[in-house]
This record gives sequence, C-alpha cells and structure tokens, in this order.
Amino acid sequence: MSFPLLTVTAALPALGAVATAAVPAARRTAAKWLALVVSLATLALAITVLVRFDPGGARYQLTESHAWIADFGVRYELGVDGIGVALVALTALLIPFIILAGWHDADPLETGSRRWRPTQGFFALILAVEAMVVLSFEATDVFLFYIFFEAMLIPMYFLIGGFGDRAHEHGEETASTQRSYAAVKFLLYNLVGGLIMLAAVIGLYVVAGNFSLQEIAHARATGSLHMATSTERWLFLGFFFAFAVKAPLWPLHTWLPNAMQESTAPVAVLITAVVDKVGTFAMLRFCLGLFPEASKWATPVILVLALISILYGALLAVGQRDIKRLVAYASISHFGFIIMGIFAMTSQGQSGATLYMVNHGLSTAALLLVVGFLISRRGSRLIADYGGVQKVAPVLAGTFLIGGLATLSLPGLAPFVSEFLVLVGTFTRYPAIGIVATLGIVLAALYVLVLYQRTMTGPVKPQVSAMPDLRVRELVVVAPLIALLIFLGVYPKPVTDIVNPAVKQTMSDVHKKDPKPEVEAAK
Amino acid sequence: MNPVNYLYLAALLFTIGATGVLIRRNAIVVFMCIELMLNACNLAFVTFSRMHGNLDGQIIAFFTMVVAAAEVVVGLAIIVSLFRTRHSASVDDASLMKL
Amino acid sequence: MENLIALLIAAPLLGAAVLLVGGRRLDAVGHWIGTLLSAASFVIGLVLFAGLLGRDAGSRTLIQHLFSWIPVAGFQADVTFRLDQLSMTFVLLITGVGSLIHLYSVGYMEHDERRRRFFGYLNLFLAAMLLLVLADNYLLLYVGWEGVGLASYLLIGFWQHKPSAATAAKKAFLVNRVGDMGLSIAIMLMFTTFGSFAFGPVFSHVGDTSQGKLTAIALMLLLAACGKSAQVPLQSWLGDAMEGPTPVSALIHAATMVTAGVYLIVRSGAVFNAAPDAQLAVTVVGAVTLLFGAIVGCAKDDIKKALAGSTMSQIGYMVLAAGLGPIGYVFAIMHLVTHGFFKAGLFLGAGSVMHGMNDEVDMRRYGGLRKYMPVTFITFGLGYLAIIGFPGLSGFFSKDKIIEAAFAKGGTEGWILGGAALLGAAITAFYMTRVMLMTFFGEERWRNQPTRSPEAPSAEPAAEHRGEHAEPHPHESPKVMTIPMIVLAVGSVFGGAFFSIGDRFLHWLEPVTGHSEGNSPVSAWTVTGATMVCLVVGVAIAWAQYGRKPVPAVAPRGSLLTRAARRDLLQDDFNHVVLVRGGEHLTRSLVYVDHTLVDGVVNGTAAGFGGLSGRLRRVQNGFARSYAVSMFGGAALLVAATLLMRAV
Amino acid sequence: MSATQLAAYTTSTGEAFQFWVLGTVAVIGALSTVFMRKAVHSALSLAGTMIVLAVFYLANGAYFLGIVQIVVYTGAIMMLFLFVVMLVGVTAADSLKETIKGQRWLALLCGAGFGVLLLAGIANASLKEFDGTGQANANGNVQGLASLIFTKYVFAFEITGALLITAAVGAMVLTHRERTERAKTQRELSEQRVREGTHVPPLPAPGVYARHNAVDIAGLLPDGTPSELTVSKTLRERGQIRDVSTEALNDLRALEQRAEERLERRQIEPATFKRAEEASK
Repeated sequence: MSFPLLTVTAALPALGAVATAAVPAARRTAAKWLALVVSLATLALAITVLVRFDPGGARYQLTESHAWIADFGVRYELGVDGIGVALVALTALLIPFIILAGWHDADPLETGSRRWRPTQGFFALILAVEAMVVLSFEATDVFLFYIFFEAMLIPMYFLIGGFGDRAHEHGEETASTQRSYAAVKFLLYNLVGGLIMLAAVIGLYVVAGNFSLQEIAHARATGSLHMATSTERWLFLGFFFAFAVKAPLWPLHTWLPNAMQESTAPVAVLITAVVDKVGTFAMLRFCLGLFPEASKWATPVILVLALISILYGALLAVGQRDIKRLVAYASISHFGFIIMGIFAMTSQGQSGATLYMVNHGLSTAALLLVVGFLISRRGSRLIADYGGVQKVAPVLAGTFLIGGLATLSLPGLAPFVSEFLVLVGTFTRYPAIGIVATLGIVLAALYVLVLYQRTMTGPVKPQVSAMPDLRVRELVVVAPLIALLIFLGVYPKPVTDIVNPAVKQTMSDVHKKDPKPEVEAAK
Repeated sequence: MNPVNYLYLAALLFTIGATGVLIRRNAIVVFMCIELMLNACNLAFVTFSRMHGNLDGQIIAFFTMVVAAAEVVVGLAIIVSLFRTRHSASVDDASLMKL
Repeated sequence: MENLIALLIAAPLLGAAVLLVGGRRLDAVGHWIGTLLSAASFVIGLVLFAGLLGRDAGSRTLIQHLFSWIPVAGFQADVTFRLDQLSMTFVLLITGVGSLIHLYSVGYMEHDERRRRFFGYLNLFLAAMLLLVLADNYLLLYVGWEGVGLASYLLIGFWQHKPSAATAAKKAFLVNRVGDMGLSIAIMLMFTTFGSFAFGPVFSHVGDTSQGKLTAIALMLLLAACGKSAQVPLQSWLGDAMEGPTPVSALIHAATMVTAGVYLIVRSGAVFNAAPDAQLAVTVVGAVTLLFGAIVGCAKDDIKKALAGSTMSQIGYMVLAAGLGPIGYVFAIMHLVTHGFFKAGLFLGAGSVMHGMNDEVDMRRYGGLRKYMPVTFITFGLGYLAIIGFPGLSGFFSKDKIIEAAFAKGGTEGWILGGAALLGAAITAFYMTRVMLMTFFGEERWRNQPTRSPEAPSAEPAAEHRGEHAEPHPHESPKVMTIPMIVLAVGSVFGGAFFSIGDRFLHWLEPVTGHSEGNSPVSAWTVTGATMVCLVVGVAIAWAQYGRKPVPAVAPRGSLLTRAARRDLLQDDFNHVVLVRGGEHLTRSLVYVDHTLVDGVVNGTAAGFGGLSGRLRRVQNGFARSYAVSMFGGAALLVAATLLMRAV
Repeated sequence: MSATQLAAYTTSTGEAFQFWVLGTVAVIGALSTVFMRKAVHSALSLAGTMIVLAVFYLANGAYFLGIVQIVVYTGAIMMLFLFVVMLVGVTAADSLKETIKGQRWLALLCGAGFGVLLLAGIANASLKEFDGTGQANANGNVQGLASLIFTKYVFAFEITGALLITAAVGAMVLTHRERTERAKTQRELSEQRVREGTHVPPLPAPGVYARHNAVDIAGLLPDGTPSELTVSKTLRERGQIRDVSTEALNDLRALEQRAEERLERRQIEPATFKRAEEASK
C-alpha cells in the first residue's frame, strides 16, 4: 500500500478548514495566514502529484481503493488521469491567489454596520470548497463523486450568501437580500440537478451492480455489461443534466450571473474558475466514459445548445451594465466553447476543451480579481461609474487589459490555443457549427473592448480621480497569473503532453476516430 | 345475550368521547372526554378477556387504568399551571402552533 | 545563420518587455532603448540580407525551427520561421522604416509624459509584424496578425483620454477581428483539407483538392486581407485610425501593417493561382478600393485623413496587382515597398507641419508654408511627386507596372481594371496636388485667426504642453525629425529606379512568387503615355481649383458626391444604422428575454410553489382541536381501509 | 356451581336486563359529559358513567377491576377533577358556541362515521360463541391477575410503577411554587405600603360602604366610587365581580332622601350623588 498521495492532497485543505475555523475570533490575521499556508502546502502536494504522474503510464494513476459501504458496492476509489491531474493542479494553483485576493474581503465592516463578517469562516469555507473540488476530480467511484459533487454546494452557498461586496450601491439591506436570493438560486439549481443525477446514479447501480467507474467502463467495453439503448440514454440524460447545470449550459445558466454578481470577486473566481469546472470535467469523464453511445446520440442537440450558449452569452455580455455580470455572461460563452469541444468528439476538440478549462480558469481569475480590486476602490459595480481609470491607475488598467485580452483569446495568450483547438476540432466534424461559433471571437472582442473603453479610457471621472494604483499584495496576486497566461500561450506543450493520452483514451471509449483530412499532406 | 353488546357499547362510548374532545373547548371537559374514551377501551378489553377466557385483557385494562391515572395527574397539573398564567382553561387559547 | 532569424523578432520584443514592465525609472532613456533595439533588428536584417545575397537564387530560403507549439494528435503547429526573398523584403522595409520612425518619434513625442510607453508599443508592433512576415505556417502568422492588430489598437488609442481616440481604437480592432475570423476559418479549412496549415505542405498539395475548397480558402484569406488592409468593405476603420499620433499613422497605417493583407495574398499565391474566381474577387476589391480611397481623399480637409484615403487607394493598387496573379505579384510588392517610402515620408511631413502649426490638421488653415519649413516642403514635395508617379521617381515605376499588368490580364476584365487604375492615377494626381497646394502654396490662411476654433478639438494634445492659443508661428522641425524625412525622401526618389533598372526586384522575388509576362493588348509605352495624360489632367484640374482661386478658409457645402466623400461615402452611417443600432437592439432584447423568459420560467415555478404553500398554510390554524379532527378523520379512514381489505 | 362461574360462560337474562338498563344510563352519562355547559356537571355525569362501567366489569367477571374502577377512577381521579374544577372556577360556564369554522360539523361527521365504522367492524367480526372466564377465574380473579402480573407482566408492572412516581413528581414540579424568600410580616407589609404610598390604610372590607352584604360586590369608597380592592383576590382572578349597579345607587339615593325628610335636614346638593353616579358609570 503506497502513500495515499491523492487522499492527503484533499485531506490537507479539509483539515486546514477546520483549523482555520477554530482560530479564535480575535486572531483574524492568524487565520488568514494559516489558510494561506495550508493552500500553499496543498499546491506543493498537487505539484508532487503532477510530477509523480506519468503521461505514458496507465490511465488512472496513484489509485487508492478501499471498501466503504460493502452492501451497495460503494468503494472509496481515487485515481487521476491526465485531465484530472491538470484540473487538480489548476485548483490547487488558484486557491492561494483567491485567498490572497480576498485578504480583506471578510474583515469586519466599519463600526455602525449591522453585519459582522466572520473572517475565519470565509477562509475556512474556501479551503473546504477546495477539498471537495479536489476530491471530485479524483474520485473514480460514481457514488463517491456524487457525494462530493453535492457537498460542494454547502460551503459555496454560505460563501455566496454570507459575503458580498464591501460597498453596494443600494445599501447593505438590499445587498443582503439580493445576496440571499442569489445564494438560494444557486443552491436550488444545483440541488435539482444533483437530485436528478442521484436518480441516475441509483439507476446505474441497478443496471451495473456497482459504482466503480473503471469496472463499469471496462464491462461496457468488453460487452459483458449490456445496457438497453433507452436505459443508457435516460441515465446519460440524468448525469448530463446535473453537469449542464453546474457548468452552466444555456438555458440552465441564469444562476451564474446572480451568483457572481452578488459574491465577492474571489468567490466569483471560485465559482466560475474552479467549481464549474467540475461540471465540464464530469461530462468528459462520466458522460462519455460511461455512456458512449448515448453521448453520440445526444451530440447534435448538445452542440446546438453549446453554440447558443456561446453567442447568447457573448451578446448578453455586451448588453450588461454591471461589470461582474458581464464577466459572468462571458464565462457562459466560454463554457459553451468547452462543452462544444467535449462533444465534438475529436481529439483536437477534447484536448482543446481540457486546455480551455485550465486557461479559462487562469484568464477569468486574472480578469475577475482585477475587477474586484477596481470595485473595492470605487465601491460600485456599474460600468457607468468608471472612466479614465487608465490615467490615474495605469498598472491596474494594464493588468485589466491583459486579463481582457486573454478573455477575448488573443493569440500569444493561453486561451487562444484552447479556443482555436476547440474551433478546429468542431470544424473538422461539423463545419457549419464551427463557422458560426467563430462569430464568438468577434463578439468577445466587442464586449471586452467596450468594457475597457468605458471604464479605463476617456476623461477621468471625479470619483475615480483619487483611485490608488495596485498595491503590492494585489500585484503579487495578478502578476503570476499573467505570467502563466503568457507562458502557456507561447508554450502550452507541458499541458498538452499530459492531456493528450487521456484524450486518446476517451476517444477510444466512445469508439471515435478523428476524421481524416481530405488530402493526406506530408507532415 | 351475547357479550358482543358490551363491545358495541364500548364503541359507542368511545365515539362519544372522541366527539367530545373535538367539540369542547374547556380543557377540563376535554380531559374528561379522554377519560371516557379510555374507559370505553377498558370495557372492550374486559369483554375480550371474557370472550377469550383468559385474563390478559384484564391485565391490559389494569395497566391502562394506571397509566390513565398518571396521565390525569400530569394533565391536570398542566391545566392548573396554564390557568395560572393565562386565566383561562380554553384549549383554543393555546393556539401558538400557528406558523 | 538561420539562428539569427529569431533574434530579428527577439530584439524589439525584448525592448517592448523592458519598456512596458520597466516602469517610470526608464522614462529618461526609454525612447533611446526602443530606437536602438529596432535599429539592432534592422542591422540583423541587413546581415541576413547579405547572407541571402551570398547564396544562389534557388536556395535563398532559410528555415528556423524553434519548438513544437501546439502538438495535438493530427494538429501540429510549430514555431518555425521562414526567411525567403519575400519575407526578407518585408523585414528590411519594416525594420528600416520602423527605425527611422522611432528616431522621428523621439522628437515628435518629446513633450508627451508617456513617451516610454509609446516606444514600448512601437517595439511590440515591430516584433508582431516581423513574426507575421517570418512565420512558416498560417497559425503562427495569425499570431503576428493579431499582434499587429493589438499594437495598432494600443497606438491608435494612445491618447486614451480622448473618447474619439478610444473609440477609433476599438473600431479598428473590431473590424480587424472580422477579418481575423476569415483567417481562422481559412486555417480550419486548410486543416480539414490538407491536414496541415504550414506553407510547404499546403502549397505543394494545392493540386490535389477541389476547386471549390480552394476558392473558399482563398476568399476567406481575402476577407482577412480586407480587414487588415482596409479594403472595401472593411475599410471604415482606417480613417478614424488617424486619431493616433502621426508617427503611428506613418509606420502602421501607411508603410507596414496595412500592407499585411497584400503580403498574405502574395504569400498564398499558390492557392490564389488555383482559384481564378477568388482572384477575380481580389481584383474587384482592389479596383473598387483604389477608386473609393481616391474619392475620399479628394474631399477630406484633414491632411491626415486625406493621406489615409490615399493610402487606402494605393493599397487598392497593390491588391489589384496581387489579384492579377503571377503577372502582378512582384509589382504589388514593389509598389508596396516604394509606397512604404513615400507615404511614410508624406505622413512624417504632415506630422512636421502639424508640429509647426500647433497640431492644426485642417488644411484650410494652412497655406504658404513653404518658406517657413523648407525641409519639410522639399521632402513632402518629393514624396508628392513620387506618389503621383512623376516620371523617374519611384511611384512612376511601380504604379505604371501595375497598370500595365492590369491591362495585361486581358479580356474585358483587363480593360475595366486597367481603366479603373488609370482613373485612379488621375484622381491621385488631383488630390495630392490639392494637398500640396493647400498646404504649402497660396496665401497664409493661418494668419490673424485663433489657432483652432473651440468646437474643433485638438487632434494631438501635445499642444496643451506648448499650449499657446494665439496665432501659430510656423517653424521647421528639429533635426531628429527632419533626418528621417530626408532619408525617406531619398528612398522615394531613387527606390523605384533602383528596383526597376534591369528588373532587379523582379529577379529577386521571382523564385518565391513566380512571374509571367501577360500578353498586353496595348504596348507598355501606350500605357505610360495614358498614365502621363491622366496625371497632367489631374494636376491641371487641381491647380485650376486650388491654385488659381484662393482656398476658402471654411469648406464650401460642395456637391452631393463631395459631401458623401467627406463622410467616407456613407460607409460609417451604414455601419452605424445596420450594425451598431441593430446590435444594440438585439442585445437589449436578449437581456430582456434572459430576464423575463429564461429566468422568468424558473422564478415563476418558485412563485407557484410559494403560493401553494401559502394556501396550505391556512389549514395550520394552530387550534389543537382542528388538528385532532384531522387525526380522527385519518383514524376513521384507516378503519375503513382495513375493513375494505378484509371485505375484499 | 357458584354464581361467579355461572356468570363466566353464560349470560343470564338478568345480566341482559342489567346491560340494557345500565347501558342506556352509561350512554346518557357520556352524552351529558359532553354536552353539559358546566364542568362540574360534566364531571358528575362522567362519574356516573364510570360507576356503571364498574358494574359491567363485575358482570364480566373482572371483579378486581370493577373494584379498582370504583376506588381509583370514581374515587380518586374524579375527585381530582372536581378539585381542579373548583380551582378553575365552578361558575365559569363556557358557552358551547363554536368558534372555529366548520369544526363542529366536521367533528360530528367524523364521530358518526367513525362510530358507524367501528360498529360495522365489530358486527363484521361475527363473534358468535365465547368461552367465559370460568377456568381463568378458577382460583380467584385477584389471584389470577396477581400471578400474571408478577410473572408474565412483571417488567411492565415495574415500569408502570416508575411511571406513576414520575407523574407524581412531575405534577408537583408543575404546580408547586417554591417560596424563595420568607413571608413578609404584617409590619413590613404596612411599612412597604407607606413607602410606596399605596393603600396606606388597610384594605376596606367588602360591602362596608356599599351598604350591601354581597362578597362579590365592590365596596364604595367615601367619595362613592366602587373599589375592586374590597373583593377577595380569588373572586377577582375568576372575574366574578359584580359592580355596584345603577339601580343599587338609585335606591341608595332614595334611602338617603327618606332619611333627610325624617330628620328635616336641608336638601343636600345632588352634586355628591352625581359624582357617585359618574363614578359608577
């Protein structure tokens, strides 16, 4: 029995959460540092996982397996493939930045406010979310995955409902009501999805007799486990619905804008860059891995929905007045790209989608965190309240612009690679959809540049004239993200090397081959 | 005459008691009605024990009595303390179960 | 020697990084760092050029493979550079003109507190442009393609506090994005067709696929070229792009970036040659644009906008030539290079004029400046003669060749295109003469009047630093600005002759682009004669209108065409009405739909449950007795149930 | 064969007669328990029903239970009820008017339905023959019960014991008020009254100034205003105070008039009466 690296990677933040929550109320700063240290340690562990992972080796590595609920064949099974390991690394990488960016978001409000913000709780919840997310990336037992997939909601609910922007245009009362509305909406949406998924999970057990992803997939591949077509399709829909809610796919997306608008920027990053990735990841691993035929059956509809998400999200982003809502709709558009890449069923599309998950995490984090710094300075989320920031805070504006350019996937920055891969992968099999989706890059340029023009350029608004530029802490948060964006844009090979084998296996799961080019040109 | 008649009687009494519980507002009377129901049950038990020719029914009736006694003691104590606080023995006044 | 290629890009890239990240402590020396690094890149270019000349014409292609960029299954994108005669030409043009304009900017941007950043952007542009022309596959070219777009965005919007500048920058980027869409679709098509998008494999397998596919690819490439080179219908951004500082207009929007479209078409010659329909489309676009730009150029009173129109029309010439296929490729590039010289020179001259005139841009407030700024006058004049194709100067050779080639296409197309080209030449002569006369001749209209009427905002806020609002005192610009102008003037005088004598340029480029002499229905001399006639006519009309009569200080209402031309032939109005308004309505209605429909369904369900529970709640009246009733009723039901069960 | 064993497995006509007569009584008692307006009457009629049931137990051969029924229920529990009724107020007759909408009809409906179902169920059970408690009571009913209780049901028995103890303690806890400080002496009370300035004189005796001897009528103060203080606390808490009615005041005035005439005093100005009247209103 080797050292349970994966369990430890997930357990560390969990314990850290408990420890952080236990710090006495007065020692606020201690709690922050504790949380930061724990997250960094987790990052170190994740990096060791990354190093120990051998792209050429078995599909699932560093596996652990213990009997858990013997009566129902539920096992505590962990293991990571290339996709999982990349996402675990992404999560562990982002959390320290999130904590650092939210350093003051949970400080008690000034005297005279009726709400006291439990700092310890804030950071403990973030660590708890990290633990759940990491576990759901690692779980290879369907039931185990389901548990963490659902449990994630609880800390997220409190993070959204409990901690809002420091200053709010309508005052604290409306702020808290809107917050709770957003939190409840988030919870209900995801609970409904989870409920349907639970039904599907039970159904799967009834059909397959156990929950082990590998066993079921193997049994299906060898044909020893036969599923009626209708059964497979129903189960697939059950799973897919939950994942489509989590990684908002039109028309199940409306919880995301509220949640991101009302929560603080770091939490918004947590939602869109970390938690939602579980949805897309699970599509790739469970939907395609367990129900290949049904996946192929549903592909056309899903592709159309993804296409709608791309254009719809982009168009709505153009129409927003609230910066965070704008970013939220942009994310919806990006998730459309990811899902499209997954279901294009080409290795370019799926590698692109996986790469996209990582890059979107980085780019959205960069943009949203800068937005958070901006909002914390001016105390308003409305685009109209800004103008000419570039003049008074050039560094802030510069980072903002780079984040924005990453969001519109400018070549040379990481998201371009993934987006282009997704487009190509889709185009090779569904040219029409690929071409229409390309409109998304124009719209992306539109909403990003309009946002930048309205907030950063033009005459300096009096309210922003005294705005300070980025502080050291904030630079420490943003600079590494930007560096990573540039590096992965110029040299994405390290990630693709890890991802490609896993993608090849997924492709073989669904018995799909890339369409051959019309002319086999000499490579 | 067949002792089944005793059962009919018991059923009748029980129903009357139950209806009383539903109709009356005075807590004490409601309580009396409950006693009436208990007694009806006892009668039924005793009759059964006669029909089956063993004493178990009577035993149950006996226990019922004991429990009823305990219940009455506590219940009346509750009524008294209620009356002390709100100067009324009406069950409708204790309608705080509303949402 | 291949390893030097990366250095070409690395030098300005390093400069950009240093200048943009370095912060304020570099403010003092920043501009010199930028200039030195671009000059270094130019020197490397010269070394490589020498190296290429050292080889025989066949093997003048250098490939440098740096690393594998995006390796995914069949999709292999590498970072590989390709230096052949074509890219060499561009490298020299870009780095050469670029360095000169760096030098010029040192003087021009002297008073701007963000000069360091300006040079950082300039270096970034150089790096991206070099990447564009050195890339060995279309995806890498795409990176440079968007990179120059970014640089142009940043530089157009350099004076961001001016809303007009910010808007113009955004517009430029968006219109370019539409073109980029074309490029990316073209790349996808190549991938699905050839399984690769590197120049080599694609060009070598052109023969193996269908006409339709090639036409599609070529048209998509044309769309991209239209976006980047401001060709109809995507030309609307170039005029607004003049919001940027004048050196930017000279470097990016005259000499180099806007010619990238021509490069793309010439580079993809193999594809275009195999798709005649697409070639026809290219020529049409070129012809239309060269007339369009010329007409716009005639109507503008803003000197930079007038030059922008002329740029548009000159690039129209190049595109037209490139569309003609092997007959025209070489001349397209040649005109591109000469145009790079004289148009850059003209812009720098304009900048120098504005520099001396408190950044006044309205030519109706110039006049008689020749004796105040002689150097500017001479260099500008030489540029002027070059662009109108005065015999012996560079424009004469390159443009003349293009017109010949147009005729040489043969058939009615040949006649139409040639006619358009001739007409364009005439109009060019007209509007350039107009610019010349209004600026340097005539009475001095800038006397005894305020520099600038308040409603016309300053084009370039450098004035705020010098900031006198009295009558301007025209003066010659400093050496650092005049030297580049002189160099460019020299280039624009002798460049054409140097290239054409003994077809040097033709032989240099032929191995890459290939060349074929079309069978022209009319002899070369006839064409030249016709061109001369057009030239004279154009100049004469212009002199009649602006030389003899005094120029009114306020623009007359003018004919319908003039007014339309002042508004860029209503292109922007069209865009505004159709795209902007329509888009706004679309987004607004979608926001509404999202809120009411998509979200409304959900909230409606929630409200429904809420109401239901509200009703049910009434039952919970809190009276123990009514609860007892329900309990009792339940008991009764149970008894009934048991009885029924026994009965059944 | 003794009458007891006889009563075991047969039912004599005498028992039948007894059943029909006493059964009617029991039902009537139950009904009046439900429908009497005063709690006391309900309690009494319930007691009657219980006695009848006791007789029935005896008739069913449950001698021990019969006795226990009389002693425990009628003797102890009903007395407890009566005590509580006294505490809560004998005269507090609560109206039978229904306050909850539809409650009564629902109740009657459920009751009727339930009763019918129950009777139907019993009839359906079709218990024709029965074996009496003959050999069960062979060696004495009490002995039989005892042997069962202390063998088979011994644990239940013990637990009921515990239950009873708990109930007793609970009742005490609920009702008993612990006196935290010692009772104030009369002196301390008067001193406190002086300190607070309330009722410096001792409370007026009821009916003194009211010229009326009822305990439940508030006496009049010197200025003619009635004072509730004169009525005992219990009555006050029960809300059983009858105030000085206007006619009482009127004949009081008439009385004084006659006294005036007899003593030939001068007409006293009606102001005082007015004040008295106003006060009484």
